[in-house]
Amino acid sequence: MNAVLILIALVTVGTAIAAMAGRNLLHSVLLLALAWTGVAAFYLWAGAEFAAFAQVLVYVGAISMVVLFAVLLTRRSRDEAAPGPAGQSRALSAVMAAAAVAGVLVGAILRSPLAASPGPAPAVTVRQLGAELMGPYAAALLAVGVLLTVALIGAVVLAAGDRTGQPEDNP
Amino acid sequence: MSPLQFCLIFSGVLFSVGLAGALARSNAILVLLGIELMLNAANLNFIAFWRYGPASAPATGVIFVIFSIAVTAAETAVGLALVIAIHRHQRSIRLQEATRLKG
Amino acid sequence: MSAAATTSESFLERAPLLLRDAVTGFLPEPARWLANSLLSIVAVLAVFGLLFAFLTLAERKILGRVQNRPGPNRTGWFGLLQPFADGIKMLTKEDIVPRAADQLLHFLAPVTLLALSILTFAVIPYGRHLVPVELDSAVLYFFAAGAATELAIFMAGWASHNKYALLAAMRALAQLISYELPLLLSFVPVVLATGTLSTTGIVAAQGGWKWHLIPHWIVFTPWGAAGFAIFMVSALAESNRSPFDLPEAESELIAGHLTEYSGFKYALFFMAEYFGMCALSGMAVTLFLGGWQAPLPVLEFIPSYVWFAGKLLTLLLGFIWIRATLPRLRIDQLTRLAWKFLVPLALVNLGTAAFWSLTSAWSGPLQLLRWAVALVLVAGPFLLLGRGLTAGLGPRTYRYA
Amino acid sequence: MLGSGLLQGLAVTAKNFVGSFHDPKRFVTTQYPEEKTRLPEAYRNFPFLVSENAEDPMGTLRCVACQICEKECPPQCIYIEKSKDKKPDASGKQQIYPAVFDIDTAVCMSCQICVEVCPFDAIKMDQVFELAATDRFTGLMLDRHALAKPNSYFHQLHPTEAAEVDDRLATERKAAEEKARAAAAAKAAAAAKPPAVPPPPPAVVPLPPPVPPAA
Amino acid sequence: MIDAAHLWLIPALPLLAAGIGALTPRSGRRLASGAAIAAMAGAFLLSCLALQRALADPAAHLYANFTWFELGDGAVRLGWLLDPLNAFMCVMVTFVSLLIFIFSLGYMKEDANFKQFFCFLSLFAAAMLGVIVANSLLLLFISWELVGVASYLLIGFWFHKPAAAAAAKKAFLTTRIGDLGFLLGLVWLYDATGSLLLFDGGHGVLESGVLGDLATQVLASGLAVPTAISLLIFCGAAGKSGQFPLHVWLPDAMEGPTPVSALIHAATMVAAGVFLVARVFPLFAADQVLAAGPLHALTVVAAIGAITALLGAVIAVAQDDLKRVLAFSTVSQLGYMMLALGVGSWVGAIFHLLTHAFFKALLFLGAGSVIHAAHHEQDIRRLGGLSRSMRTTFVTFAVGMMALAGVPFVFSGFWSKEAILHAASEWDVSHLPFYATLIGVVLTAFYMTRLLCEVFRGAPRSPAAAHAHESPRVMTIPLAVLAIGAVALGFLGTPVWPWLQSRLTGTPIPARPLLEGGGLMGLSIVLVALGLGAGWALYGRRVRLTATAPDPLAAAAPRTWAFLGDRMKFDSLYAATLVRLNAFVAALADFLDRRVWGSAVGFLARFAEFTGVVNSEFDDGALNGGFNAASEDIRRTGRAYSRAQTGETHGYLRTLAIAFVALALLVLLGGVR
Repeated sequence: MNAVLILIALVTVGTAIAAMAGRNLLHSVLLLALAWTGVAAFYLWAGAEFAAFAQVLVYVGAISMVVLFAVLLTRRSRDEAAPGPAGQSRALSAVMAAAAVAGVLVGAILRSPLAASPGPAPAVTVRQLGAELMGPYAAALLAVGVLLTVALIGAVVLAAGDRTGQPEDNP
Repeated sequence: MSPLQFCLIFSGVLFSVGLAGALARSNAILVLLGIELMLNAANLNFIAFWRYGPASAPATGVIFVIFSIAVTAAETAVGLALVIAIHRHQRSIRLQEATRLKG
Repeated sequence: MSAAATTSESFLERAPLLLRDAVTGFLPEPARWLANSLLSIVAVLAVFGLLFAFLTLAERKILGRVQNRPGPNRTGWFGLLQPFADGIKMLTKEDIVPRAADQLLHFLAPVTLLALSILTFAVIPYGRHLVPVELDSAVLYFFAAGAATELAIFMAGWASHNKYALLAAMRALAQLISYELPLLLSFVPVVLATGTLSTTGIVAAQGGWKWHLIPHWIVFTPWGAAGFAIFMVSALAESNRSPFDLPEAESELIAGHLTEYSGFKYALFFMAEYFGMCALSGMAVTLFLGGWQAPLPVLEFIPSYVWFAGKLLTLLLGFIWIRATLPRLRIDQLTRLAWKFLVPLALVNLGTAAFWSLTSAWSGPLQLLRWAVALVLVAGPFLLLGRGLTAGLGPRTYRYA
Repeated sequence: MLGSGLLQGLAVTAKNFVGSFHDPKRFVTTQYPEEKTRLPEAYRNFPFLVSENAEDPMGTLRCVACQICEKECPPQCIYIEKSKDKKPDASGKQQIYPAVFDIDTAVCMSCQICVEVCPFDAIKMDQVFELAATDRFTGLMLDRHALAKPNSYFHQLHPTEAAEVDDRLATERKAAEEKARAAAAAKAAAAAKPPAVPPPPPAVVPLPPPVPPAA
Repeated sequence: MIDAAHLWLIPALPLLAAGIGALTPRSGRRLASGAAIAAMAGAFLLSCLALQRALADPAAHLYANFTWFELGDGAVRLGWLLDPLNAFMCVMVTFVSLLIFIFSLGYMKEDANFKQFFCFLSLFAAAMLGVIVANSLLLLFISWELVGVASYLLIGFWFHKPAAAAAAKKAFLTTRIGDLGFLLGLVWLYDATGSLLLFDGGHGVLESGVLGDLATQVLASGLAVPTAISLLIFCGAAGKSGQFPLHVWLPDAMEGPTPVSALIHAATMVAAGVFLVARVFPLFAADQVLAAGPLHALTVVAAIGAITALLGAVIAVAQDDLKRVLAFSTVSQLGYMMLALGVGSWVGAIFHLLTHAFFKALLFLGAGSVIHAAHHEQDIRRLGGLSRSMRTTFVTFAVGMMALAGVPFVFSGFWSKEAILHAASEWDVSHLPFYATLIGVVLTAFYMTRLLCEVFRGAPRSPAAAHAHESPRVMTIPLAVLAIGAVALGFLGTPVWPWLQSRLTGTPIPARPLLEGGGLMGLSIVLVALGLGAGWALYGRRVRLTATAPDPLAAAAPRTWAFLGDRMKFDSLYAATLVRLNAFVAALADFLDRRVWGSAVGFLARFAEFTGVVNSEFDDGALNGGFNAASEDIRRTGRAYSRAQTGETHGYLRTLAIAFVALALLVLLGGVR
């Protein structure tokens, strides 16, 4: 066991809890970006360099941006006042459900004979990854590409809504 | 406790935190973020097993994580677009109020 | 700064390593690694700190000359001490935090921004033996760190609790997300051609000369030139430089996300912007201009880091030159340029690069054909897309004037 | 073609950059504290008092302390105390003179009304702008010693206007002399007295040829 | 010589043309139409070569399979199949399509979206040919869905007309219901056999080994697995072929341009269902070995076919729209084919399919010619007298009509229908379908006579009809060619010389003397004559009178007709005849009439018109009413379920979490593995 790993885990879980419990939506998003970075740090620690950078690039660079954008666009919501009793009871039940899930998971993990295989992390170069992606996983890669395209178009259509405003001002 | 178990517990706790967030918060964006957190926890498992698990193809875990990240990106994009659409229709993104498919 | 220098190289080439060893050589092995790393950090910060200082001066001088005035010339000889005077001024100014601001984020924003932009310096190979950190996926690291800077700008805009700042933050987000895409797409062909994501590997792949005359730099291929152009345009936008400096469009948004910043925090923003510019230019040099490689074999006696510095400075001067020339774009023109022009162009360029690498075995007259096809593939989409971009744009006619 | 405009623009700026080094005509800046550009003739900011003679400014002020300007001044930045005695003016005539003539430039709004109402051409607009002072109460309050500037200085600032003024004054003076001479002649003829002493020569340099007054 | 491995060229050519059509600008009319016609001609030639190859060895199934992609350990394989059935279908589809394409040159000349039309037509033809040449049910299904898409585009081609857009939607959705069954059937079939290839060297689903295994599997309910799969697949076929109760989309689909109606709703697409059942006929017949089974798939097919045949014919009697009459007649004829399949004579079904394709395409194109000439006037009451102004159209239309009616000996329809009657009469399960076909024969002859008389005889009854003139050569030549086909095709499969039958089955079929089944054939001839005579008697004379009748009749609903007392006497005359003719249907209609309209309409004397009208009301009211009742039940059930469905995401998520915990605890503590 590694002090670094424990530190990463603590920071990640801590920021995640703070993000989920925070009152300020924007702080939550930023804290969550930090949690995502923590996950990336874990990847880095485990030796999955490429995955770590991809995680930062996608989550911190793109997803948090989009989320922030959504936060700004929906800023003028008439809500998020003080949580009423319904909200509190829901929060309580949520925490209980999550605790139950956590308990089950931890129990299952601790009961399972999971001996870590000793030895160093499997070394994987970017070149290897590329070969794998273009070889055995080519179909999946294509599918993901199609999925992303479709999602992009769908998101644009959804977010654009029915545009009845004035036509775009041409330069 | 072996390192693998520690990693898995880490991931399990992270998952539960995400779940708690998704269940407790009423803001649709935060619910979405909770779900993101849960997905991240799942990705963590991929890497943990890749690192410590029985030896398999050398790059499998990483590749799964990459695919998972890509799919998550798509999911977030669509999810947030939905949130914006709901906001446009209802002037609110409280999830309790979005109980109808029609806007 | 890891690779051991062979003694066959010139003294100047080895000078940084010798210097390092002179400083840290007496330490035991583990501590030495740490000391070496710290030394790299110190060196990078010192060099780029000074570069930043004199770059601001150079920018002001050049802008002045372009506008037929001398620029700062009072402080020190030719105004050389001006940056330090500015620094002292910034440090001594009052640090104002608006009462309604998000205090924590207001403080964190410039710090984060600067930290992230400094992070990007870690993987650029400044010379033959001068790479602070060698990573297998260094290019990815670079852009991951660069992508996070957007977050800091947003933090600044939000934390200020000022409508101009917030508008600027949203603009910045839209702009940075838009230009992230062509930026990433434009270097993918390079990765395709060199087969590596490591910066040292990319530079090494560009070594050598054809006929002892033309270097194997990527910019000297049709797709490389196009990719370089796309990269530079996107880099301008990513570093919020004119003509893409909408987030701080002073004519509309006062100073954008910097409106509520003063004193030292403002200086940090300023510094981060220049650091970002330097880092992106350094990456452009690495990816397209052959890194620290000398342009001609006979010029190899000049040490590699000098070449790198020369190329870097050239690009930076180009940045300044462009700032002196072009007016600011409007936000819709900005996004249109990204999505309707640069992104498709970058995608087509990827195809061109694929064609190029598939036909690398062609020789003789086929070589001519290869060039012709590649040039058409580069120029054709450029002209076609450009026509779409400029459609309906002409000299404005006034009806009532 | 797309981009040709950008290249043209870059060429223009490059030309300017290079040109600013070797073509002094392009280079429009003056190094201010050392060099000063000549201000345009029409420029004016604060009033000053015209004296005929640079050697004895207090003795040759045109101002006769009539206090019209003080009364007309909209922000009331002029303060005048009439002298109790009379002193000969530039033409030797006995006149009342301003014992105190203060203008508070912190208050003055540069409206030039004082100049327009002055029947004696005694107050004119100055071009000084380096008025920075460390004390705003005394530093910006100009007394008559600070305000008095010789007519030659006025000529430097506004040559056209100064020439007109001198012309006019000379004509008036000549008319007055002739009138005086005629009166003297009449008196002489009547009283057969010796004629009066001739008037002293004007203190100013010979006048430039009269310029037709601007419409 | 063309082989199975080259068969992909046949659908590829029209697909290429569609691609060219899609990429040409709107002004590229010549390019798009030229490419489409050239591609179709090429496909036709290839089909002829394929037919030649197939006939060289009629009993063989030539196929070429290939791997599409690998998924884990398994691979998804597709393939092409060449046998006489495919080859005949290919030739028919390409030939009819070619003629329809040429006809469209004239018909769609003035349309702004001319090139799109040809693009869609080519796409449709490509998909249809894909259905035919596929050796994999998966590939067949893909093409099948493409056919659906193309037909959606074509029916809704004049999408600016709300009716057309609605019809396209209706067609798409209705067939989709059937396709769902089809898909389920495929999934089940794949689960049961591990393959979707039709022929695969002993592993294909149509080969005896696999079918034998399949037939031994019986569900708990006593239903055999092949029966269930077949019925699910039949859902798809019924949807595409407009079988009861999914026939509702077909008449509405007439909102599309007439060449589309001819191509899709007469010759090809609706035949796809029949083709599908014929293609997988061994699968449908697999449960026949299980004598004890509660239900045989083919019995259902026969029953549905019989109902459809009768229903279509009855409704067609009362229609006033030129194309709608033909549409219901198509429904009826498809019912015949299904019936033939159900009674085991898939050869007869295919024979009728081929002849029907020719004469129904002929009829539709003839109708198109009329409509084109009469400025898009489709109401037969407002037409009339066109036999003089449109000579060629009249003659060819008459040929088609007689072929459809089954006029003996000369026309193809007679021979193919006779084959079906023969098969139905010999079916040992029940004789009801046979009777249904007999009634259908009379009705078919009757309404076709009515149609012909109304449209072509007498004097023009509207300015549009009066100014009609013969269509251009580009439209009449396809008519003539099809007319020749409508006559000649019948002789390929007469009982005396059953060439087609023996080629299709691959085994020589002994010729029967013409008079062997003399009784049946005589009955058929008598019935046709009866129908023709009745039609002539009613409409041959009506012509003159309707010429003087005021045209508002056309727009009037049946209820208003009741108040037109001056026409009572004439109408009651033929109404009485018609009632006697359709005694059974009339009784049913009378009952429905009382229920629906009440006594005010009950005293109407014009029962014949009325019968037809109520029949169509029956279609709308009774059937749809039944559906409504069923859907009300479903809705009630759904409402009960929907109590749990609050729409609150949190609730769902929480339930999910709790369920997960419960399941995990079950696994952990209970030791369930």
